Amino acid sequence: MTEAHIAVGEADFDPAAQLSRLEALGGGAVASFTGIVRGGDGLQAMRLDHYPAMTQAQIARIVAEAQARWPLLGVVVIHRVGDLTPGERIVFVGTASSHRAAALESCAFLIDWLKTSAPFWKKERFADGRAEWVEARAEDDAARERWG
Amino acid sequence: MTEAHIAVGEADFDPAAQLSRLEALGGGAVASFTGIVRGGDGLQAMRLDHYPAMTQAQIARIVAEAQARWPLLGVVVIHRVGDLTPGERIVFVGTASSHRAAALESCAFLIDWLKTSAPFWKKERFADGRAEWVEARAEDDAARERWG
Amino acid sequence: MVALDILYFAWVREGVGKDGETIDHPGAEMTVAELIGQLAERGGGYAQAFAETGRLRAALDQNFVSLDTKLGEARELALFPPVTGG
Amino acid sequence: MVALDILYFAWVREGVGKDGETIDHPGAEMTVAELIGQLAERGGGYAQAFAETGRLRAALDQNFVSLDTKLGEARELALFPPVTGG
Repeated sequence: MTEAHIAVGEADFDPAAQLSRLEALGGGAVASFTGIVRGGDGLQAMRLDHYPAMTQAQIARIVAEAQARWPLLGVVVIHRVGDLTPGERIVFVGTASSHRAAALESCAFLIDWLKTSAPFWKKERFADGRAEWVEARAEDDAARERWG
Repeated sequence: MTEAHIAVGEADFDPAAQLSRLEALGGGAVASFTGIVRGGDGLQAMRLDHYPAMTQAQIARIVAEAQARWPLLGVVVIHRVGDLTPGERIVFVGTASSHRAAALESCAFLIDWLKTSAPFWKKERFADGRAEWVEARAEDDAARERWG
Repeated sequence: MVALDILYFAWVREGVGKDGETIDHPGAEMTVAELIGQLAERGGGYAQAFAETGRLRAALDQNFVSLDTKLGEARELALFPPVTGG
Repeated sequence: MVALDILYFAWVREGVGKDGETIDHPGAEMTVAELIGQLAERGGGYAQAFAETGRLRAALDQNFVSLDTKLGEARELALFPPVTGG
């Protein structure tokens, strides 16, 4: 039985609380990935659009796939939407297992999947007034391909 | 320039504080692994022996290798020694980068290395009075081999 | 008459100028690409948003599909650019 | 006379019954394995701790080395089981 926590919303989250929850499951191995809005290039803000009815169902499906592939005790996936500024957290993936490799690999699998296959779209707004939708990157698709 | 924090000692640590430090570096990608003493099989306590003069130098060397292999903004390696009970944290590896894959891979690289090549030895004490040194596992060596 | 809800996201939404709309279902045999062609013929923002089908992705009833997929019995079609989450 | 510090860890330390000791350096040409053989000949805890060289690992001046490595100019030899950290 794997504990799974999935959240998609505008609210910020506390990675520490998520890690504590995963550590308490007794597996011995906890891996995490946190994505944060990067500044630079004059980026002032970012807006995350998503497809709500699809997002939740798709994340639940990929979490179930991770649970089938690796012996996991707990999975946490949090993805924010709405307006974000540099330094703010966007995404968190945390996994707990009795096996180090299972925790690490499933964490990488889930974040690669979120980057390439979850229905989120980023729009960046710059100091000079430009506002552009982020283009999908081939290297992200390559990262996903390795999971078959 | 990479920020590196290495600590080997008896004191517990706070993964949340380490994650905050890594998140603040502005890279956008933070990965972490936390190892916790597993209970079960009647395990009551564990003692971690190490070779102090060698441990610090070897960890510094492997952190430098990770910095050379991946574009990292920050690395944290913490390894506890002494007496530990189930549920207590043993080890923490955290990495920050501008690249998701760099953060995830370097984190896996460092924990695989700590498991196979850092001079630490675990002795487990059980409820029935047995006390046994943990045997090295072939799968750990295999995990390290993949980093070449 | 059966209806089909169409949803637009990201720059597709901005081009079309609305979040979505409901149309009469054009029939199970029509492909997503064919329907995109019909939408583009409306001109204006539609023509602009649907000019390059290579930049478009689609989901039918909340599952990703290729553009040559037939609409079938689907009740919800979403059109959007490649995703850029995480 | 040049000295060589020998350090023992984990069950090697428990077998030998001490953390370490200092001996007269046996010469640059002697290998780690040959020195282990000499220690084993002392009998008792030494014989037990050094019975199976396949289970032993070594470091010279804080660098891992194979057992067929010559002592050379090293000043510190550590003998221990395969590591089990993390």
